[in-house]
Amino acid sequence: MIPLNWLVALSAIVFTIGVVGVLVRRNALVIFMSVELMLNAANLAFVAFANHMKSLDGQIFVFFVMTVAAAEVAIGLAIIVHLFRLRETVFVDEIHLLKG
Amino acid sequence: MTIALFVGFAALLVVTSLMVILHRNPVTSALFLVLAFCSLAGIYLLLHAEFLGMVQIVVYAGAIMVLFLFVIMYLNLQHDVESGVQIALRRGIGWLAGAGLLLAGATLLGRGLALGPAAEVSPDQASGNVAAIGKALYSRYLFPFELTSVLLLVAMVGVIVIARGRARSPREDA
Amino acid sequence: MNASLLAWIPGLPLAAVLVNLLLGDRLGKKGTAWLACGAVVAAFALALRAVLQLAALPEHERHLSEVAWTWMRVGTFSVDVAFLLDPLSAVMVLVVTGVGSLIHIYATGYMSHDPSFRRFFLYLNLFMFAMLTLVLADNYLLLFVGWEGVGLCSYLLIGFWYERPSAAEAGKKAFIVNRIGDFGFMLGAFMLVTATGSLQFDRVFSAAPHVFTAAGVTLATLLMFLGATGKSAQIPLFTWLPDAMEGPTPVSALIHAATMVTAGVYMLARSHVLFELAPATMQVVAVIGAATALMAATIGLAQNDIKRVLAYSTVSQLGYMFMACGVGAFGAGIFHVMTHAFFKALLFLGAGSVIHAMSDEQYMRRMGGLSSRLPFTHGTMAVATLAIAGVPFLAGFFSKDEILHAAWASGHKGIWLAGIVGACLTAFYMTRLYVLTFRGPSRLSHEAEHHLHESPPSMIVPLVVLAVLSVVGGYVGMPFQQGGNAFETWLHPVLSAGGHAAHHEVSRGVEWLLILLSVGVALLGIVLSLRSYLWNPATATALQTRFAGLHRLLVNKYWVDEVYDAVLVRPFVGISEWMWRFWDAKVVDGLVNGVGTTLEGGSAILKLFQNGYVGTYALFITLGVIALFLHFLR
Amino acid sequence: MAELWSNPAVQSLTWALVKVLIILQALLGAVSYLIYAERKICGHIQARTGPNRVGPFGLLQPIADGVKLLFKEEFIPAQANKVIFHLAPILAVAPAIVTFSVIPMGPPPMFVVTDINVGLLLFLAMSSLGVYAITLGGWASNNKYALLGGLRASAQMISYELAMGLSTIPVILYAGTLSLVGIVERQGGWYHVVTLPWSLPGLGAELWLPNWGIFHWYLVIPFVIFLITAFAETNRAPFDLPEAEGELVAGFHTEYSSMKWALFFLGEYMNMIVISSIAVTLFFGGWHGPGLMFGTHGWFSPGPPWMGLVWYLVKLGALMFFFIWVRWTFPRLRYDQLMGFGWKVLLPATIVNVLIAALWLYARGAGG
Repeated sequence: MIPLNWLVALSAIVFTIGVVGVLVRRNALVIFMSVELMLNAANLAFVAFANHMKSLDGQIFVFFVMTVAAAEVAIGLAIIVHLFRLRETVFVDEIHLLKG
Repeated sequence: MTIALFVGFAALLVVTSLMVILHRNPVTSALFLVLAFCSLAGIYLLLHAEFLGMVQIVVYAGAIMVLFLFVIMYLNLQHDVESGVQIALRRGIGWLAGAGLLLAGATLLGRGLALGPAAEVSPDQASGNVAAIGKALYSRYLFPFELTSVLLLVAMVGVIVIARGRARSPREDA
Repeated sequence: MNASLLAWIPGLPLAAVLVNLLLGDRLGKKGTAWLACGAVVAAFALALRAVLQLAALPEHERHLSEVAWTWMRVGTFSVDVAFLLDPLSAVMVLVVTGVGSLIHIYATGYMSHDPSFRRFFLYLNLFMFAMLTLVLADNYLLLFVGWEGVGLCSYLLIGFWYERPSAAEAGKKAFIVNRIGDFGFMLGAFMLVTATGSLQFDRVFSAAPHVFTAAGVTLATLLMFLGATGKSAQIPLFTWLPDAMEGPTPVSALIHAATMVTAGVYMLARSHVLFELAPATMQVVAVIGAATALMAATIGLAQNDIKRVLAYSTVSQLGYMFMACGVGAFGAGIFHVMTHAFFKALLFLGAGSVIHAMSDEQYMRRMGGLSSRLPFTHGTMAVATLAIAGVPFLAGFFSKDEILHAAWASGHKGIWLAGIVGACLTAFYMTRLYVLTFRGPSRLSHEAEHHLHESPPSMIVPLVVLAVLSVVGGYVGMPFQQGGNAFETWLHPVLSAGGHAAHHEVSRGVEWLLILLSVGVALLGIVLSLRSYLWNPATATALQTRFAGLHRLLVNKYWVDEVYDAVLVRPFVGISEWMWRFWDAKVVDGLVNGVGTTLEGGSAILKLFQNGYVGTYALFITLGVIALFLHFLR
Repeated sequence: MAELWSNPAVQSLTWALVKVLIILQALLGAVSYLIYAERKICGHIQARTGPNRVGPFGLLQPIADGVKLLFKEEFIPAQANKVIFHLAPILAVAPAIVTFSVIPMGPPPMFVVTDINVGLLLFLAMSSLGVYAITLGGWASNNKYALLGGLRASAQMISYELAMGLSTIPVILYAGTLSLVGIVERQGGWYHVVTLPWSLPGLGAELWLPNWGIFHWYLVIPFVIFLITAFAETNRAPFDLPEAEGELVAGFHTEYSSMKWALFFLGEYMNMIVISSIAVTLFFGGWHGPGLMFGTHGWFSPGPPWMGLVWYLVKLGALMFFFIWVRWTFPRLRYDQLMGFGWKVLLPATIVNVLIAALWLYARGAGG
């Protein structure tokens, strides 16, 4: 039996790594991957708690998260490809379209 | 045995995750991410979530990451150039923020996270949880489950529309 | 018994307005004329039918009402769009649609050369709709809708020739002065709602004696009377009416003689239950009416613009009506409204005919000797002059006599005196108008002489009809009838509702005396006028030089406009100027600009964070999460 | 030492290791001779003899090939991504070997390495990982033909994976489990196909068949689709677009040589073995022998456990032969035809089939 604290801590570490990845990298694709890492960290926490509570709800949630992630990745990558066609770059610090 | 395996997978997960964000080459990052997902699948197996473990590999490693690789190759990305004062500053801030987040999380976890005792009741977990998950999905979670199909449809349409770009009128072609 | 179709009476003119708007110029002049006149004539027919239905009912059941729909419902308070036909509104609706039809027909001739023919009839029909809504309304709110509607139409029609600055100014003046009165009326209506919880006439009147204090009802009625002074051009709000002569003559006839200005009188008669609860207000009404009658009559003596004389005469006659209401003789007031509608419309239309013939010349000093050239106009105008002067057996005689009798009978001898003097003056200035226009030597310019022509049949026919009405219209209210005169009897179910209408019996002898006196006074005024202007024109000039100061006073209308300008308008403009330059420009704008500047400054700082880079945003999200964690750790 | 041995965990671990070693060796041998078989069959299809110089009937040819490959010069393109270039061939082999851990080659526990409750999912997961080898190999070579081959491969394999996964679902519905051992066990016994209208003398009128998947009518189309997608997943003709010689030189492994090239080859043939094993497991009753039964009289083949291994190998061999046969008889598809076929024909067909199977099983379950 794996202690719950370990699992949650592992989840937190992986999540933080994802956050740092979003913050320090400038390649949109890598940032996107870091987001996936964060999602998976959350999934890990879900599964850990599901196991801990002997309930399937957590696993179901992970299932939904995976579905959403799949949809999100498809759309996100399409956007990145489109962006690359327009701007010839995937570096987020060369793109500041969010500025009003 | 379980603990040992867990520690091994956990170490692999942390190291590969770190490599994802540290490596300059996006392809390598993606491959490390695949590895991270696989080790995560291993942890899922240890947690008696066999179905999720396999789906993790099929969906994340087999589909999502292939898509990533596909895009990276399509855009023909090479090593990221990461130099200059501004980027260094950003990295510094980013790592600091990450450290702060981890520290705060650790304090939160260490201080007062009431995890409580494990529940006594055990749903049918021994005989593999595929059937149990299926039953839950098609009964209690039927509506969200059906909604995900709509979501996927929308995503599909969205991707096609975005990736196609502006539709050309016949006159432009002529 | 089938429905009386009350809603269609105002509805038909409105429909005509809509059709006119939708079809636009496609109708052509002829189509527009047919549409407009047809709608009003049909409304008259409907009104006639409804009134006949009403008359067929027993005396105390003469009360037709129709609810079109519920307009609004707020808690227990609700207002319906509902129409009411009782003897009082029957008189009004017949006068409005009848005289209105004639004037519409007249206007097709009068306005035939105007480029904005269609717009004119659009406004005219809109006016008919508003006025009919006003008189048929079942509650004060709907009445107010009509009230405002006629005000709006009055504005539109006075300023009909908006290219003329004077017309635009007059339109604005009418609107603003009316608004002041309307404000009073609204406050009065608010008081009614607050006290009685309803605006429906029946409920207000039945509740009023029980819920109102003496002071409360006095204040409410005074406020409503303020509204009436605005609409019916009484002191202090009469100044707009003479200026309103800038509008086309049919408008003057319709709005400023026959219908709209009588709205105040109608409202008073409608609310007589309330006014009878407030004797103080009645005093005020009587005094103001008498004062207006006298004042306007004196101004009328010295005016040289044919329409202006008529305008002041209208103000004066309206004063008589209020005088009647003030002494409690609401029936006499309404009677005068009716007769006045006939002869004053006739006078205006006749004047319009003259003006038309003279190629838009309104100045009486440039007329004279037109009797032979404009025979029909002359004849009808003569009848009208005699009628308004109070010559026996014409319409004006009966109604005016009724009012004077009521004033005497109620014991207001001062009021009666003012009335009798006013009657003399009326006879004098009307005769003056007649003489200057139709008698004596011709003072026409060569140009005008050349173009002089009698008006077309479409204008003459209404004149003749109105002339007949001016002669016979008074007989419904002939005195000495068995059991009171017919008109009073007809109105009795409505006006007796309050219960204690003031009726002081006067002996036959005194009554005869009063009649003889008023006849004598009228004849005196006519003779004096004839002497001064026809038989010995030098007298007039002599009088002018002799009483130069008085003459100046009268020509300048007691400088009322100037006084208003100095006392009210200038200070108001001054305050507004200060409000603009200091309060608005400095304080309000300063506040707004200050907010803007502050925001701009703040934004300039915040803008640094909104640099458009995803990474920055992600960093701030992370910092937010850390802050959240720290909050939980606290 | 004995104490350690008495620990059941150590026991099972040891057994597993032994099995793994045996399977690894067997697989390597099998692949070698599969290549030999391919060359032989190819030769005979093309009316020639194939390799026949090294050893009797050329039986030693695989060994000679292996030695040759080991000693060939290893060439790495200058601009290649070295790490990934080395990694790709390993990735080609590893998933196939992993899948073997769950394939029942005979009755458990002897002939099964491990039986997990999501065995079929593991197979699908591993086959989805197979994409990486080709894609990465193609990309890391820094060669446009290789890259094109890699991109084609990833698109092709993702597309056909869907149809493959969906085509196994009727079997899962039929078996009610994801465990491969469970699926095979479900296929034991007899299956009442039809009652003949006439009675055979002394046998009765009832025709029974072994309870294999393929003998159930609603599993026939899934089997056909599975087979087609199997060709695509293993990049075999007629779906060998990623390495189409005519257009892309050799596709993703253009730049590979020596042992790395051999590893790709090894991976391809191992994948063939794996996918054929899965087909045997899902549709052909795994270790169960064939049989036929009329009424109560019939011929069947229970046999000892090792007979199960034999039956399994026989079925596997037949499928392998089929693979090779197809390769040398069918022309290659055009790329758009390939994608169109996958998305517009196979995918809808499998979905409809899932529906049909589910309804049929539901109706039968409700009836009985």
